[in-house]
Amino acid sequence: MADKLIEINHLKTSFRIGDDYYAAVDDVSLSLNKNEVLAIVGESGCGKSALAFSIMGLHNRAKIEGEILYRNYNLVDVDESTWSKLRGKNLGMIFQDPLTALNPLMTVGAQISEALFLHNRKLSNEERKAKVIELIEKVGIPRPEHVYMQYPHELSGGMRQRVVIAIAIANDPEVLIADEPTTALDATIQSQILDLIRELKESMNAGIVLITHDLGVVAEMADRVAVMYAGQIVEIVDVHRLFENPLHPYTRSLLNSIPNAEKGQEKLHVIQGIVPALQNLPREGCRFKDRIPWIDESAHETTPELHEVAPGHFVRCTCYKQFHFPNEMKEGQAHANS
Amino acid sequence: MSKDVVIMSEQIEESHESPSGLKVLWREIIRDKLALSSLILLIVISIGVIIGSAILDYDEVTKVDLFNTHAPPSSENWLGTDYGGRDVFGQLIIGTRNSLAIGVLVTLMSGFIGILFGLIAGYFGGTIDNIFMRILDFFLILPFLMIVIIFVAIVPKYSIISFSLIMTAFLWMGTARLVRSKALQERELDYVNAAKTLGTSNLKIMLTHVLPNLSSIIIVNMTLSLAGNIGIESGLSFLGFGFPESTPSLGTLLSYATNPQTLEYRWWIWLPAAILILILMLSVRNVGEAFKRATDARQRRG
Amino acid sequence: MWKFTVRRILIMIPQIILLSVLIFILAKMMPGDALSGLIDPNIDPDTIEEKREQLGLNDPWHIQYVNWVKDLFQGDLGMSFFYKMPVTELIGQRIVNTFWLGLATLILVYLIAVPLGIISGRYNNTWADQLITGYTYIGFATPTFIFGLVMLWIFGFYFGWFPTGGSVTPGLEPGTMEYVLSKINHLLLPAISLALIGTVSTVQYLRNEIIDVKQQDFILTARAKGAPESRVYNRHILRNSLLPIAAFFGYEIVGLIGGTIFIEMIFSYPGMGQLFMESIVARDYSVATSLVLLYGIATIIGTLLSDIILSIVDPRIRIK
Amino acid sequence: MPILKVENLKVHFPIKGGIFGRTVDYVKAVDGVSLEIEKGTTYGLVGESGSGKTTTGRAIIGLNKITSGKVYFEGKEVTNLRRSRASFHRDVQMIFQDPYSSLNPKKRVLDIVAEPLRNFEKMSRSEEKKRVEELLELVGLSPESIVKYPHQFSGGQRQRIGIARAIALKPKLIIADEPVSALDVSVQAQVLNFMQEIQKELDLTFLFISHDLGVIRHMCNQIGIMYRGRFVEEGLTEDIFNNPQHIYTKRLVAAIPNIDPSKREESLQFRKEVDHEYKQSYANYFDEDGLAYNLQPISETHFVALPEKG
Repeated sequence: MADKLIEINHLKTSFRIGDDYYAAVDDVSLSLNKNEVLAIVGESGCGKSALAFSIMGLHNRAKIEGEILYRNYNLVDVDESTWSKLRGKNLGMIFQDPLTALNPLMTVGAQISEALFLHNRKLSNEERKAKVIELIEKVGIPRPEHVYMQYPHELSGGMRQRVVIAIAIANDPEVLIADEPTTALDATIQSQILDLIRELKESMNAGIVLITHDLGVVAEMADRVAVMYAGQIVEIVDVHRLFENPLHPYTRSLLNSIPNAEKGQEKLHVIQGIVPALQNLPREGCRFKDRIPWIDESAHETTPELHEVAPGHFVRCTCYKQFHFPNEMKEGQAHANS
Repeated sequence: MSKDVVIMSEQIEESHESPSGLKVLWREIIRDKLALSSLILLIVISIGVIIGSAILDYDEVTKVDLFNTHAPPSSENWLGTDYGGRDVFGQLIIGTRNSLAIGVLVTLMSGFIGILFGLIAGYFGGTIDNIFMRILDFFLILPFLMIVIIFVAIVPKYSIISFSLIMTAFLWMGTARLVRSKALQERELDYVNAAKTLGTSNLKIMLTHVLPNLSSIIIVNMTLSLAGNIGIESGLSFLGFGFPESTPSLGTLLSYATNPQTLEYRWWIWLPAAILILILMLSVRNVGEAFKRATDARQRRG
Repeated sequence: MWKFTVRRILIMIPQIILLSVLIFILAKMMPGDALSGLIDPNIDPDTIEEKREQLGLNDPWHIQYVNWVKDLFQGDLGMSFFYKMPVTELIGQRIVNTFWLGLATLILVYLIAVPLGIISGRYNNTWADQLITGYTYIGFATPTFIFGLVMLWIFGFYFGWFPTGGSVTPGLEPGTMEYVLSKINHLLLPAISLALIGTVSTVQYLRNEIIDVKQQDFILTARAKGAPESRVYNRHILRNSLLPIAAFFGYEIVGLIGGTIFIEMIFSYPGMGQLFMESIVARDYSVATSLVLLYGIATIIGTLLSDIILSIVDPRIRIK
Repeated sequence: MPILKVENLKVHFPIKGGIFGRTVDYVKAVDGVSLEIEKGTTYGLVGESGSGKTTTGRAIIGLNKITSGKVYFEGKEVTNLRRSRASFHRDVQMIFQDPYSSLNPKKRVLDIVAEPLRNFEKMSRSEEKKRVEELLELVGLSPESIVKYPHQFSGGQRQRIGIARAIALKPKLIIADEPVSALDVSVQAQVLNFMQEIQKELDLTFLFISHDLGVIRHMCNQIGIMYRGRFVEEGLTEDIFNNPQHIYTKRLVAAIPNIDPSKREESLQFRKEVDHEYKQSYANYFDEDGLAYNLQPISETHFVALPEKG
């Protein structure tokens, strides 16, 4: 398809722990379209950041299998020199923590300027500086000429994140990967940064992969959502349907866990337990099975797959059909020790 | 930290191992062949010199025999004799014991002062810390070697005790600085705050909460200082300002090498002592470095 | 930045005062005083007492201290009874030698540390790194004086490649080429011995610093910009890890101070360290205490230098 | 009588500076905060980083020195207590934000939970062990946990251990400082549920400190909103959410992401309006130093920081 920017097939990213490799991303297939915000949502340990880093080729000690198709490249095995042409030019990335993502010993201007310099040697120094100042202005930083000369530690967290964004969009990338871009920020700053990303998206014509744990951010930003659990995608669906008609038990539990106005101070209906650690991930059968033991064994598939239950709506494993929250489970006791 | 490392370290935390510092240290030693053999070597040498010096007749070894000076190695004197006709091998055994003993003694004493000083400064912070740090800074600018030498020179009734006290007085700063900076970090952690809100006294928090969490870095620091202190003692004895003349140490044997004749032609007097110091310091450091790796999860092997 | 510097210098002042007080007390505690050296058994004790009075040796200690400090400011460090000459002059003869030794060592330290540290940090866990780490391991465990002795034994006596004592071949005319070459020749072995051991902490520091910077998040940002590996290294990792090394300069001087005493003793190199040992042995305390004061001040200035350089290279300190 | 009453609390930290390192200024972390909490209710303290909400909580329990102002617990003054701190600490406890650093990694769960018991109750070892096991059961952990170390538990479980420690002495008031913000969303929900349960069971009063308005709305009866060390608005939960008056409160409320994707445009519009209003009428809400004015009542339960009229 023409408007598919990136197509990922059976991606498996494994890390070495002790003598064995453990897959943090396990058999993930998805695609990113032009002009779309694809949110990848899940809790810590689900593999969402490992997925983002695999797309950008930023893992240095991981074993990556499968395909990540972009234009006529398979990003899983392009060489370093091709990478340095693609990264920053075609693929941009926004990182989670603006306090550590910038070089403390370089001025803001020099750091943005470097991104331009690396992909366009034709610009003269003056032209490049003008462009940097334009970028600083574009990401909503006041007094760009002044900020150009400043060092990161002189800026607030929100401003630093804008600088990180300016670096990411410096060369108008086609694909922008935002790894928890607002997690480290205060609420009012978070909404400003999200609005900025949204604005930039309109003007840039890029596809955005938004990695987040926050369903509020998903609701505000995403077009399509992939929910990840234990290294796998358990549900992919467009954002409206996700909030209206979530199917996978994990998605449903996740949605229930956000306190909101309608629920008032009612008890939150969630499934107990956590995403298991990498070494302890169940590798066979439905990975969510252990957390919903009141659902009959036969409801699960032996090798769960993503089923297209409606156009564009995929759910892993058949257990969603029989799933219900336990009626009288005493919260806090049943599985706290699992 | 790169993402890979973050993911790895999370996994380490999930593993079911006791966080007891000593056990982790011990496991690292077992795993590290170099450190393990160093440790075994150290134990063998220590036991050897203790037994050896118990068997040797101290007076016999230090007895001046002017008819048998600078003798080359023979079956009688395995490593020959020095300028006073004293048996070098015997001096080597007793000297090693003395050097080791004073190294341990000075390390323990300066470690104790350093821990106390650092813990108080770091835990209370603020004005106390400020005053303590100024004192520490002052000690740090003193030219250590010269000051010690002057003290050794002017102390009346100079003895092993006064020697170790003088060394201790100018060697506690490293430990103090380390403990202080770690204690400053620890006291910001919420478990210390929690203990305070639970009504635990400051003294108890310092000793039962903060100190145990510093134990492994203290052990690392003290092991490495032990190696350093053995070197410092032998250096001072080499210059003639360490052990009193009558008490042989490894440095005393080395000091014979300041005589060019001895250095050039009678290697058996000084070279064994030099090698022994190297072996001792290397072994202690090997053990210390292995401890260090164990406390620094990033460097931990496997 | 200037504020930081001024503050740092102000902190120095009480340190120097305290140091001088300590040294004054030490000097007073030492057996004998300025007159001991001049004592002539024929002089009548009353005359000596008179002389003491005249020299202010019977004044209360604080007045003596103030006088001593006054003399210090006028460059008067007292008399050496052993050499029978002013201490200032005596030290003046030796300080040049120690200065050249220190400078040569410092240059060697950096010449060794920078490439080794970079190789070890950049290619860590390769055989080259293991070799270098092995060297630092041994270097840390080797006392300078033992290494110096062995170097002298092997290269001075056994091979005879280097002179085994002194700072210049006697009889050469100062200012001639031969004189300079002889000076360098005498300097080389002591400086190499001191540098090979002294450099290991810098090697290790640089290695750890590079490994540390390699794992920082902003390195990922640089890679994500599309910077090729070589640029990531040169522009980001190396720059960020070499700057603190530059600042180490002052501490490096401090670290060398102890080492020069041993090295000068072993190589019979006529510098201040050797002078110190000679004066202690000869109980010539006015020389010894003056040297301690000098070395103490050198230490203070060394750390000051480092702190200031650090504040210049690191914008986080520079811009407050 | 309110269980906790805070009057004009100020916590100032000195800033050292200048050439001599003297105190040149103060960070006014908390600058005139007053609040009252009724028994059995939950009072929410909200603000962004640097607002002084955490310092307020820490000052009340005695972890930060109070510069001026008074704190009353059950009518008795407890400001900067030193000698009689013991009895106060029996009744007031704290839950910390970071489940990792708030438990001493070198101690077993038994020693962690028993620490307050050892400080205040003379119990035999077996009584103590029994009590700890009961407490663990109460927070939903198995009694076998007592021999384990903190790192053997997940974040949510650790937070439960922290709660078990806090309720060991059956306190009356618990200061919860961002108790769920370090946790994943679903674990967060698990802990929130559990806190509501023990509140009912033990008739606890909470001072709940958080930056997350969603969580605050879910948990609290009454809310105080802080900005740069001062209250900008205080009221019942309904007052704050249905009728926010101060521009800063409005900004905070507008910043909560709307979880209905179809209302995206509306909420963006709302944010823009609020932002516009913020820029327009900034001077009506903040004084020359950018600080909030004193609180003025606009109803019996609802107070807003506005310039005094007249």
